[in-house]
Amino acid sequence: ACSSGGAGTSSGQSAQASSAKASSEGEKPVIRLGMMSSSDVIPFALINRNKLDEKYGFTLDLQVFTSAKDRDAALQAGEIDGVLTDYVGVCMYRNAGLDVRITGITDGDYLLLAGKNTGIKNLSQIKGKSIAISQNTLIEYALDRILEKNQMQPADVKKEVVSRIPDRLELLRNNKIDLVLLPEPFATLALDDGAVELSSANTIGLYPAVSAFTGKVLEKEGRAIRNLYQAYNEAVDYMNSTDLSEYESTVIDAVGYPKEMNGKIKLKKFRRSKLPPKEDVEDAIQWASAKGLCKSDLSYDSMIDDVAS
Amino acid sequence: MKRLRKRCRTFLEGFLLINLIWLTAHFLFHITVIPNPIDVYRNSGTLIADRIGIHILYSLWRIAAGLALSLLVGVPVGMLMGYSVRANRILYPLIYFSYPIPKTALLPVAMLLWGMRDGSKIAIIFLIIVFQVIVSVRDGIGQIDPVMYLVTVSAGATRAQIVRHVALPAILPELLTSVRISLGTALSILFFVEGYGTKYGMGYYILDAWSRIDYTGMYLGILVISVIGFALLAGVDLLSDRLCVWSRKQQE
Amino acid sequence: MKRLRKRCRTFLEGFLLINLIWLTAHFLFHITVIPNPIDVYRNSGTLIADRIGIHILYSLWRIAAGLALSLLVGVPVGMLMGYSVRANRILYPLIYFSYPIPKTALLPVAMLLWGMRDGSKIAIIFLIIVFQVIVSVRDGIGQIDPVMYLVTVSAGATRAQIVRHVALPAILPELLTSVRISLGTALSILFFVEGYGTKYGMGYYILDAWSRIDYTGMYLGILVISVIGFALLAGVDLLSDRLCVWSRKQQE
Amino acid sequence: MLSVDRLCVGYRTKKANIPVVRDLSFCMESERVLAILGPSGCGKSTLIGSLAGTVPIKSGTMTVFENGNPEPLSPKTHRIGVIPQNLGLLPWKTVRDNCLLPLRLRREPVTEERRKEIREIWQALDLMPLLDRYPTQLSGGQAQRAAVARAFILRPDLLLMDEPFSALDEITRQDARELFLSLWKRRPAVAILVTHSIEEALYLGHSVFVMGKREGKILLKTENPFFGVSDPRQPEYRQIRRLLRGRLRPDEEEDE
Amino acid sequence: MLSVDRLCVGYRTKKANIPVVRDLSFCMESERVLAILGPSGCGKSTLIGSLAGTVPIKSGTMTVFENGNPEPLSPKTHRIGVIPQNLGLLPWKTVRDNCLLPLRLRREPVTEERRKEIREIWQALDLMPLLDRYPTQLSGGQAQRAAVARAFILRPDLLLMDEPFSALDEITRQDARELFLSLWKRRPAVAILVTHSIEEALYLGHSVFVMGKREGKILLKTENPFFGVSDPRQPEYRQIRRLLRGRLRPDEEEDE
Ligand SMILES: Nc1ncnc2c1ncn2[C@@H]1O[C@H](COP(=O)(O)OP(=O)(O)OP(=O)(O)O)[C@@H](O)[C@H]1O
Ligand SMILES: Nc1ncnc2c1ncn2[C@@H]1O[C@H](COP(=O)(O)OP(=O)(O)OP(=O)(O)O)[C@@H](O)[C@H]1O
Ligand SMILES: [Mg+2]
Ligand SMILES: [Mg+2]
Repeated sequence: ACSSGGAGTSSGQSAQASSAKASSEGEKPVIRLGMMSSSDVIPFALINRNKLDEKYGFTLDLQVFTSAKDRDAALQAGEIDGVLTDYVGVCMYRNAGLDVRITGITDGDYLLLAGKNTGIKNLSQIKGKSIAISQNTLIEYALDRILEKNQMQPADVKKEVVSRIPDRLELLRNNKIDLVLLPEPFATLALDDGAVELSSANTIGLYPAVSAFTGKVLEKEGRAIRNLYQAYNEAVDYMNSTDLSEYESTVIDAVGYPKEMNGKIKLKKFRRSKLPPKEDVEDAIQWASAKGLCKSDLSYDSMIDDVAS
Repeated sequence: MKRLRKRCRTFLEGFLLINLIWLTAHFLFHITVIPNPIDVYRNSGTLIADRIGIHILYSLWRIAAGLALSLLVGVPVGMLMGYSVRANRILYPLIYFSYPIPKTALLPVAMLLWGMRDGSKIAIIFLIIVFQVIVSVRDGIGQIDPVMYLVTVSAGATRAQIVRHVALPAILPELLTSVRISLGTALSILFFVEGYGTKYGMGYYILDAWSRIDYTGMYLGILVISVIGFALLAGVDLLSDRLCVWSRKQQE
Repeated sequence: MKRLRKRCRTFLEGFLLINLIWLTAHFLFHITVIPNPIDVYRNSGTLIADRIGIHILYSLWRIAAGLALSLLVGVPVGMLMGYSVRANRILYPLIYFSYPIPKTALLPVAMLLWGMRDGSKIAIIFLIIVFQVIVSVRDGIGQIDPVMYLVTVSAGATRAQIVRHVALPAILPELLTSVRISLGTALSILFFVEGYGTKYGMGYYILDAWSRIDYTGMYLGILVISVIGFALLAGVDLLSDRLCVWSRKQQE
Repeated sequence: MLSVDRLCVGYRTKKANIPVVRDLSFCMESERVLAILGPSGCGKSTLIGSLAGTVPIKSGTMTVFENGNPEPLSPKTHRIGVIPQNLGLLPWKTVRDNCLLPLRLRREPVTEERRKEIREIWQALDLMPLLDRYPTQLSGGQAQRAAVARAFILRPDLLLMDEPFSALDEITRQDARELFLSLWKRRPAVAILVTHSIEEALYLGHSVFVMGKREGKILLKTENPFFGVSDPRQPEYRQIRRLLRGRLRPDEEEDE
Repeated sequence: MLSVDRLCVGYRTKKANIPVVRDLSFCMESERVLAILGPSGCGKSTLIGSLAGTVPIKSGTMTVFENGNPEPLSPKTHRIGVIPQNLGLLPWKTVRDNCLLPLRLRREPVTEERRKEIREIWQALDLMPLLDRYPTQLSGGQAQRAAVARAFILRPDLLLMDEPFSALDEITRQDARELFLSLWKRRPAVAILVTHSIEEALYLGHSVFVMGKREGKILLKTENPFFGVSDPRQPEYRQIRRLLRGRLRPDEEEDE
């Protein structure tokens, strides 16, 4: 269940403690990053595990939230400096007047899965089926794009709003719903349980997950954040070159896999951080503005901040 | 008629007061999460565009069903526990064990057992409220003056008659208090249960606005829920005035 | 001593009963969200590994602080509303308006004002419970027999003395009922407020297990919260037996 | 006929057991009124409660003989009318509903003749203008009259009265006593009257008991030839009265 | 001296206004006991409530003159002892705490001498074995004795008693009356005694009022030379008694 033993380094409290220590030694800036458990988190967790933050002269305080709303509330309240989010999320922040800018990409996939008893084997069979998603999020965005890529309309499936991800998985497992679109680790769990993978965001070339910081922090702590991305890249290199078994417990903890998954986890290659491609972001803006989530005149340039280079 | 007008005035006064506090908070903290109430009202047109009426009806139906079920189950169970030592011996630990279970954690179970639609929503409202009703009915029964039974028992009253003529009226004030509290709770839970399997309901409306970081919409929704809540609570007060005429003097 | 042993037996009986129901449900529905209790118990070693004690202490502290604040604010406000017609005129609409506001929707505001740590957590527990306390105290005051005032007022009692000698003891049974209900509510809210800004607390423990679909851990957490809740509620009962000796006869 | 045999009653509190009545036995023929006198706290109300079925008895029997058939006294089978010492009016019912409650509980039809009788009782007790009031809106005497009316309206087989006239002013009390007599004569029932007034006991009781402070022991049982006699001037009356008064003296009780 | 001037009191319910007392005026010299008689529901308890400060008055004044200085009657400035008709014992306090409550409320130190006096009062009222009981565990008479003790223990300036002896048996009642007399004589105060017994009124009242049913009008005010006289055999006594009894007849009231 909860973070035990060695993984304690990634916990909010211990990071705080170490930041207090750090500030008494030298002036190490603290970066507070809000996130929800998912595979995007792995490199950040590794930064803490491998003490890369010390190496690059900052302290990373990872704050784990159980819901996006809580994370957003904390960002609003200035309790965190940056978030792991996605295109749609940033569009909404901007629309709400929050100066949040994309500073890098993160790696996470979103899998379209069919329940094992539905008999659905490929995308052509999903018309009219029910699908559990969250609304006005990248999940819905990814779904719409997957459908479009496969010559279908968003209205071709029956969208059911289920805000909590574990609930979506449970509905699928118990045949209460035909399809789901799930991030890790839930996708792996569903596949483990016999679900059928139909498509995924990455398959159609969609990488909507990003890391973003508020403008104020970017101004004040630009250096530290640049260092963060250097640490991130080092962590990614470490991941891509090291056998998973060496850091599996960190992964299990960060992503929130059940402990039984030990030894069964597979990771794709992670990408080093960079700015997202312009057309991808603009596509997301267009989708979000059509949904009324933001204004259509939101520009790519205002949404990103090239802090890393 | 006159009483209704008085209530309306109370309502307006409260409304103004709340808005005043809100406005003050807005200017005091000056943060986006507390928007200017005037801006919010300027946007109130969207409520009609969003067909708020349907949302309200859905929520009211869910609350009504959940509350009615809770009363139907909670009052008899509470009475049973209040009167029968044996029933109390069995039910007491059961109630005390299950009361603190976070019902919201049982959401997956509820969804699987009663479906994703109103079934599980009402079930969760019910599960949360019913314990409050049971506890307050049970405690209320313990407060009844024993003389009340002397007259009824000696006249050969059956159990049902004692419940009807003594227990129910005696606990009525407490029961209404409990309904008031439960209503407040139910309105707050809306916000949780309407987060899945529906596109309607005040809870959905607010949640949706929130997740879109549309604070104006969110506050509009909260306002609407406040007004509904006020109306429901004031309704219970009216009912209480009607049903407890005998203690009216004390209520003045 | 004997009473304690009796309570322990009640506890055990209830525990067994609950597990029996759980086991039945497990075999009846056969779904992953209802695991076999025996499997869950077999895993109970993880509780120690997870240092459950710390989680419990965190949660208890938050509940205690929230409840204490609610009583500190709720009892005087409820009394004021119960006694002063003017105060009631002003506060009544305010209370009735803000009671139905889903407090959880105010999370952003709470975080802004009281931070992401215990401040906002306690604030939200407080906001949810305080209204229940106010409503039940206000209603309780209305039920006091007027003769009680005759003796005290004629003896020249000050307001404070009337509160001390008449109002408080008279509403004590209702107040304790309200504490019982509030405790139940607080335990359920834990689950919500401990979803952010902390790695400790029973709510966090359960949520964490839930979000990793670790049902064994989740049910272990729920079990622990049940037991804590039982202990707290039974504690209130003991207190009630102590404080309300005078009505003990009626409670038997 | 009512027979009470070796009745033991007491209260249990958390701290102690308080025995009140021990081994009380007496028996009453039908159509008779028994008046009970006794010092405060001797157990009169407790006895009434036991007969009414609300104070649980520890041992002993209470039996009613009808045409020679014994049947345990029970509110289910017998009509028991009670006027408790603290009246027991339900606060949530008007005077009218309180008075009619026993009839409703027994599901007795209210015939025209019955209705007339009820009206008469209300009129005699001066309750007509108060029928729509709630108990909290009554004066002490008014509440007591309402409780008296309720008991009489039931046409009880067994009438238990615990100081039914104590809060009435002297005139109303006299009227109420006469009303009791006339109603009782119309429909004689076994009646037990707890009172503090020796005169009242002698006016309304066929026999008079004096209960003692210790274990509710009956110190004196006397037949009373002056039942219903309004202004007895015989020396015998004064003699009984003196006897009762003597028995009520607490110091004499000590000698027992 | 206590002076009540043009007092108007009434109750307001949702349905109607119930006027009870209108334009009541009377005045009492210091160290005197006033006994009030009157039919049930005439407004005696209401008057007591007004004097005690809990039933709000509509108009009129209640003034206490001390050494010629008028001061409005108020529980804050005057010691008012009350025995309400329904006793008003707080259920959550033991008999002891109930009795000592007025002293605690006034923050009066309990000196050794005072303690002795309190003990005596308890003893005289036979309350010693009941001090640790709660009101629900008392019999009717025991509760009334506790309420009497509470009022006396305060050493009141103004003593208001609403049928304080009605639930006592005849012997205890006689003792209580004498106790009242002796306590009152030790520390004479203005006292108002509401009673239903003409004998009691004549035994304990320096003057006796008869209140009428209509608007609480005082139908008769009479001085009573038999205050404290235990067995008056003068023909004058019988005359007063007859006079009072006549005034209490409701039919005669109609003529007014
Ligand atoms: N709370 C109340 N609300 C409405 N009316 C009331 C209330 N209390 C008393 N009354 C009415 O006021 C009148 C006077 O009542 P009060 O109690 O003063 O009578 P009383 O003289 O003390 O009579 P008793 O000898 O029966 O005690 C009665 O008619 C009664 O019905
Ligand atoms: N609920 C109770 N719990 C404990 N003791 C009680 C209870 N009720 C009565 N008693 C005690 O039992 C004894 C008998 O009480 P009961 O009421 O029968 O007296 P009573 O003869 O009616 O006196 P009174 O004339 O004063 O009404 C008393 O000593 C009393 O203190
Ligand atoms: Mg009695
Ligand atoms: Mg009176």
